[in-house]
Amino acid sequence: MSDTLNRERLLRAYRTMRTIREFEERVHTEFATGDIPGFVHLYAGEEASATGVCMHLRGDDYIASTHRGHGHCIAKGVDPVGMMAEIWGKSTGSCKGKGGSMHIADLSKGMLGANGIVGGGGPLICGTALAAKMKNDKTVGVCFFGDGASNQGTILEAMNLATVWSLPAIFVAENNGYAETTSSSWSVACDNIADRASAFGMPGVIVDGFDFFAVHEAAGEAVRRAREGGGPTLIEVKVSRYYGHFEGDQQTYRAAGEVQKLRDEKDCLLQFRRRVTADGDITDAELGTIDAEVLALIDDSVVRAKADPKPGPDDLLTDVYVSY
Amino acid sequence: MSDTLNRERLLRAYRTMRTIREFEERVHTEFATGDIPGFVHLYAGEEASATGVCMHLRGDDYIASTHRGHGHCIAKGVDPVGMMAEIWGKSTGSCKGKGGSMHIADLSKGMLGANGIVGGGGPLICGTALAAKMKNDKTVGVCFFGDGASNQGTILEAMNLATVWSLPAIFVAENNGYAETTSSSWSVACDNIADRASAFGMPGVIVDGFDFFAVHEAAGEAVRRAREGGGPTLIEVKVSRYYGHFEGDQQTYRAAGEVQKLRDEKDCLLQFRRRVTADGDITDAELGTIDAEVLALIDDSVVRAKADPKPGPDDLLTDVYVSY
Amino acid sequence: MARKITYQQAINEALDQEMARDPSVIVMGEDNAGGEGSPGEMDAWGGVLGVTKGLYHKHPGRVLDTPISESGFIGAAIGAACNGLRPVAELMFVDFMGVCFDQIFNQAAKFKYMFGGKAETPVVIRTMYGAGFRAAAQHSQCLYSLFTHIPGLKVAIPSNPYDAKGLLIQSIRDNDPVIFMEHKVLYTMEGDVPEESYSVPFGEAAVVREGDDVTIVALGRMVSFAQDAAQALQKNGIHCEIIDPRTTSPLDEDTILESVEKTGRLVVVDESNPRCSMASDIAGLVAQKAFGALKAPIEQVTAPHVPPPFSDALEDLYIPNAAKIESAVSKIREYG
Amino acid sequence: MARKITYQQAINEALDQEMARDPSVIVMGEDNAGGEGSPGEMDAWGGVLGVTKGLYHKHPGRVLDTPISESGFIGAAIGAACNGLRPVAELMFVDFMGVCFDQIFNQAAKFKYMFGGKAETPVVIRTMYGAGFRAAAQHSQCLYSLFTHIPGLKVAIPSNPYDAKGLLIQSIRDNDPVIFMEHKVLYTMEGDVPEESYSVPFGEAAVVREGDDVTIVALGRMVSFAQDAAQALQKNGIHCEIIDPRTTSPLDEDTILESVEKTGRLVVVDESNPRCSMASDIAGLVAQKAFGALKAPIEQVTAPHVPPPFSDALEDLYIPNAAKIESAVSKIREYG
Ligand SMILES: Cc1ncc(C[n+]2csc(CCOP(=O)(O)OP(=O)(O)O)c2C)c(N)n1
Ligand SMILES: Cc1ncc(C[n+]2csc(CCOP(=O)(O)OP(=O)(O)O)c2C)c(N)n1
Ligand SMILES: [Mg+2]
Ligand SMILES: [Mg+2]
Repeated sequence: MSDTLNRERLLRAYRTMRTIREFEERVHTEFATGDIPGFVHLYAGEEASATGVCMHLRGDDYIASTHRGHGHCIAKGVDPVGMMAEIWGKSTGSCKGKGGSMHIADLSKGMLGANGIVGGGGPLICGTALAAKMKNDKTVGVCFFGDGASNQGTILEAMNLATVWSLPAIFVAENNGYAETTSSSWSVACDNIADRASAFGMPGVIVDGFDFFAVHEAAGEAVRRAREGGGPTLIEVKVSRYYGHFEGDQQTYRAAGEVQKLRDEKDCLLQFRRRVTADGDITDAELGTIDAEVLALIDDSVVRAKADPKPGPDDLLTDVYVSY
Repeated sequence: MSDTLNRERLLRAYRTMRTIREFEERVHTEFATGDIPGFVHLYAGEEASATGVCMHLRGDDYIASTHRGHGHCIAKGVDPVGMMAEIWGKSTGSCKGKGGSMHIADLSKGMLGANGIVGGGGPLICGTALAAKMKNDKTVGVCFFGDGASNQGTILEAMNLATVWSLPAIFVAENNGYAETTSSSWSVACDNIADRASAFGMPGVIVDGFDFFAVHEAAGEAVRRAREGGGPTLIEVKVSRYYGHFEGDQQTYRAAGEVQKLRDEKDCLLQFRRRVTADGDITDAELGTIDAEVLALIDDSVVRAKADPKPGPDDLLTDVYVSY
Repeated sequence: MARKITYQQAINEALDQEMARDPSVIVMGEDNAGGEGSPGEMDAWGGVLGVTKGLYHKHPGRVLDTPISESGFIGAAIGAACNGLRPVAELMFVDFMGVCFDQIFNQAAKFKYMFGGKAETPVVIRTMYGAGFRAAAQHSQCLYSLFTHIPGLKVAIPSNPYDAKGLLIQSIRDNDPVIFMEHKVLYTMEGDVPEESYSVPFGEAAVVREGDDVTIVALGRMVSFAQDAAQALQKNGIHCEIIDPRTTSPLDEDTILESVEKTGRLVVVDESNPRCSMASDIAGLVAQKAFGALKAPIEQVTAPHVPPPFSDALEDLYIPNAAKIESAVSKIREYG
Repeated sequence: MARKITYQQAINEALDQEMARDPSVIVMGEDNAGGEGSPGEMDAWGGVLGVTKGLYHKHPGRVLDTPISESGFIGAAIGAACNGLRPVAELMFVDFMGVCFDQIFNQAAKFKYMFGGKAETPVVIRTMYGAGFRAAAQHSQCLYSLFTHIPGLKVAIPSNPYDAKGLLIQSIRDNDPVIFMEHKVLYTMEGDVPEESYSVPFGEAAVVREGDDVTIVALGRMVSFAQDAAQALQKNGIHCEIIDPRTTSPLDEDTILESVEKTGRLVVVDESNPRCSMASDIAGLVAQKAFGALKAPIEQVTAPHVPPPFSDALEDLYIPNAAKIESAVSKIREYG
């Protein structure tokens, strides 16, 4: 698990971020056609966060995610084809169509689920980390949560517990400025979410969430410390979402041009491309190839998702219990 | 509401602390006879905290208390005679015998209840403080809670909310070193509970809870700020309890001689007496008179509590709803 | 004067009128105005589905956004109710009750009793429930049986715009804590609603349809399904009486029992999961208190004992519907 | 070999034996050892009433104290169950479920379904319930109906030491999340308990007493009250059959229904508050599925719809007792 960013790893990072972006942009378009049911929260804009963190993770490390979970899933290795089918409610979906966008999970990939409950993942990741510690398997747990969730008791309790039990856990606060319509500058009573780290006896770091390299570096240190038994870290990723809270949101609470400015000036994919091609190690053409491959993958996932069968009546009553 | 400690106020402070002490020592003795039902948590040792804080409060200021609530009740002006009857489960009790030790309340005195749920009072006091703010009546709300409760999500959420809404609320963390058997040095992931204040955007203060004057001063400043619209404060009171977690606790988790040493060297009543008599303003005899009066009051409360009638069958079904 | 407005508009109007009438009424919840601290518009949402939209500007300072900390702000609403306000707090989806239930069931519900009668807690907790939005297991539950189980709480479940307005006004004026359940699928339902203020009393069921053959007790969204079923059954000469309890706590036992005394047959329709549900509660009531009149087994039409599924294909099977009600009625109609 | 030990000892022994058998079993809760970080003895308490006492030293590193943050550590137990452990987490009193219910009912209970079957969450949540300790409204509730309502949870309610051990062992070996309800008054109850390990299967009721006249279904502590009542009624020539469901989810419907088919009469005894309770659940079941056999109304003997009172004078009236069961039985015995 070297975290040196060699060519291969840089290309992988780009592919992951591009896959998330393409996935989300495509869900956005498809949602507008009325074809996708339920509540859908898009991660576009925040790709560097999930990617920069999950690049450090092994398959058997766990992450707990949020209602805005597509990016975390993809970064942790969940199959986008199954995800797309899940979002369409098809039996071929990651969860056989029973979970939907807010509950995509794949425990075989260490992905403990998107979560419809804000803050729900904090305690859970303490649990996977506790198990890791007791099994001494050197795995870690990462809890992604939002600025809104940072005010939820479950997250705060989990941070205390992680330190008290000295768990290999990393808390990644994705501060995208809003919880639904509410500004984090209003709802979070201190200046930075990272300032809460000291209240729970752990290091706190702030990183620019548009900068993959910054996230990657901070996460690398936190993951290393956790693996070595050094306990938890809180990382605040300052970032933004490009779409509404959920699809359908008119976003009148945002400033005019806010998102466009970020897209133009800070976008994580643009920044990444500029930097790696400037370094000369990677060419625009290579990235273009990845773009095309990703596009094909997502196209395919949508075609399949549309064509795949829905679950049948028998599926309604199964999967509640192992035995009953 | 001057908070200058003139003679009259000093005598009042002493009477309050002495009343709490006498009340608790007496409950301890009576419990041992097997006469008192249920779970009883004594406040002896911590008198300076409730007293030092509540001296600043008006009748219409609210406090929210804990399972260890007798001291807060007495300091806020609840009648010890009704309290004793309540602890005995009598119909003359503060709550007609329906609540017991863990639920003594008197809203007419601004006492919103002892609470059987650790951390339960945090949100509630945000509420009374919100009402105060909306009515602009210049009252404040004080939430007493323990070191154990300082790890409970409800308390942490309440502190954030109090700052976000800029409420006239004071959070008094009574750190008596233990939550049941568990050391606060273990369960609280940072050095001092007061260190959590900055995580929730409020000032944090640490005071010696055996020193009435220290508590009084810190609380005075916090209450003044809250009344003036300056928002919440977190005060950590470092203190100890003289008895077990509840009556019956063998306390093998404590160090040998731990309590005796505190009683001998730090006791709030002894310190107070030494200081005010040394200043020459108040005589030992005056304090002795108060001691005797308090003793008589508590004696009387026990005699009455024993003699008073229990609630009758008709009382079982009343007081659930205002109307149903 | 009655006009047709939606269930959602009826709720907004009830809040608006009560806020105008009584300055102690305040509204709070996540994004209940929306936009707090943000650079754009205030009142940006008026709640996640716009139910409280407009109140922020009409009642300055009395619609509060909150951080995401349900224990914190629901508890604050309860504390404020103890100190002279009449807060209406929104728990966005009832599915979130698990992060704040203590404040509701151990604090608000029990104050009066634990304190020997010397407390009043006039708080209203508005919350959205129910399936049909493809919102999956954590955003589609009913859960009113959990609140109904708790002494000290009242629970209102309006099935139409008229009741939504009247029950909410009653909830706000009521001096006990009330859980006010809003079915998200009903928000767009239209119905006659008087403009003037009125209240629907608690513990008085509505007899939605009269009939002699079978009693159907249905809750919330299930009432309209029961009506569809009754309509269809009418064609087969089966006359259903439909009772909408409107509040489950208090429950109007008399109206239910009288109806069963007449029909001798009962179907209870409850969108909840079946175990320890309102369906079983009402079945148990009737099996105890109207047994002598019963001519057939009491049928319960509920969701199955599974979490709400996401896929529309499954969710449509999960939710009770008119066809299932019809077949339950037919079954006991033919019994014995 | 059976010896007499207490319900409390039986629970301790079940934990001990399962920890010895399976290294993935861990125990956690507030003061479950006791003394963490404190200057005195470790294992100072073994839980608030000493139920887990001794396990700390027998199973080093596998009995964890926790901060007071039930969402945090109950959720952690659930997360750990997803990552290969079999945690037994203690929620000290079930009354505290309101600060951590979300982790139980929206997370543990729903993972398997929401994730399309691809998750297992073998967690046990042990918790104390019930009145009788003069512990008042926030420390005396039953609340198992709330868990029974939730699909995805299993709920075990042992009424005696034998079942306490066997059901707890089954709970730990079970691959679904289990709520294990321990009645605090029963801790001192003695009974025959084999030393060797055994499990009591879920969903199999015990027929505690056979009789032809009236079926009594009783839960937890109520089973022994039912036995007292049956004893007394026997003298009047009334022969009661007593059924102890042992688990409410899954519920052994067949044993209950078969008994009622035989007796035609049912009393359900449940210490809970009455609304949407197990009493109503079982009454509703029988009114639907054994209606044809019923000769009399189904009586429910429960606590009243009020919070548990503190004073012994009131609490003794609050709790169902043998006399109330007797009179319910007599009433329906004489019916019709
Ligand atoms: C316990 C709970 N409360 C409220 C909600 C409704 N809700 C869903 S997402 C959301 C905002 C979350 O904000 P944040 O944590 O900043 O994450 P973001 O949406 O910005 O990614 C809210 C209030 C919920 N799902 N769960
Ligand atoms: C939510 C909840 N969890 C656990 C308990 C059990 N309990 C009662 S008091 C207590 C310890 C509280 O410790 P602390 O907050 O330090 O207060 P202290 O007893 O020291 O005054 C515990 C764990 C409870 N009553 N409520
Ligand atoms: Mg956010
Ligand atoms: Mg303490």
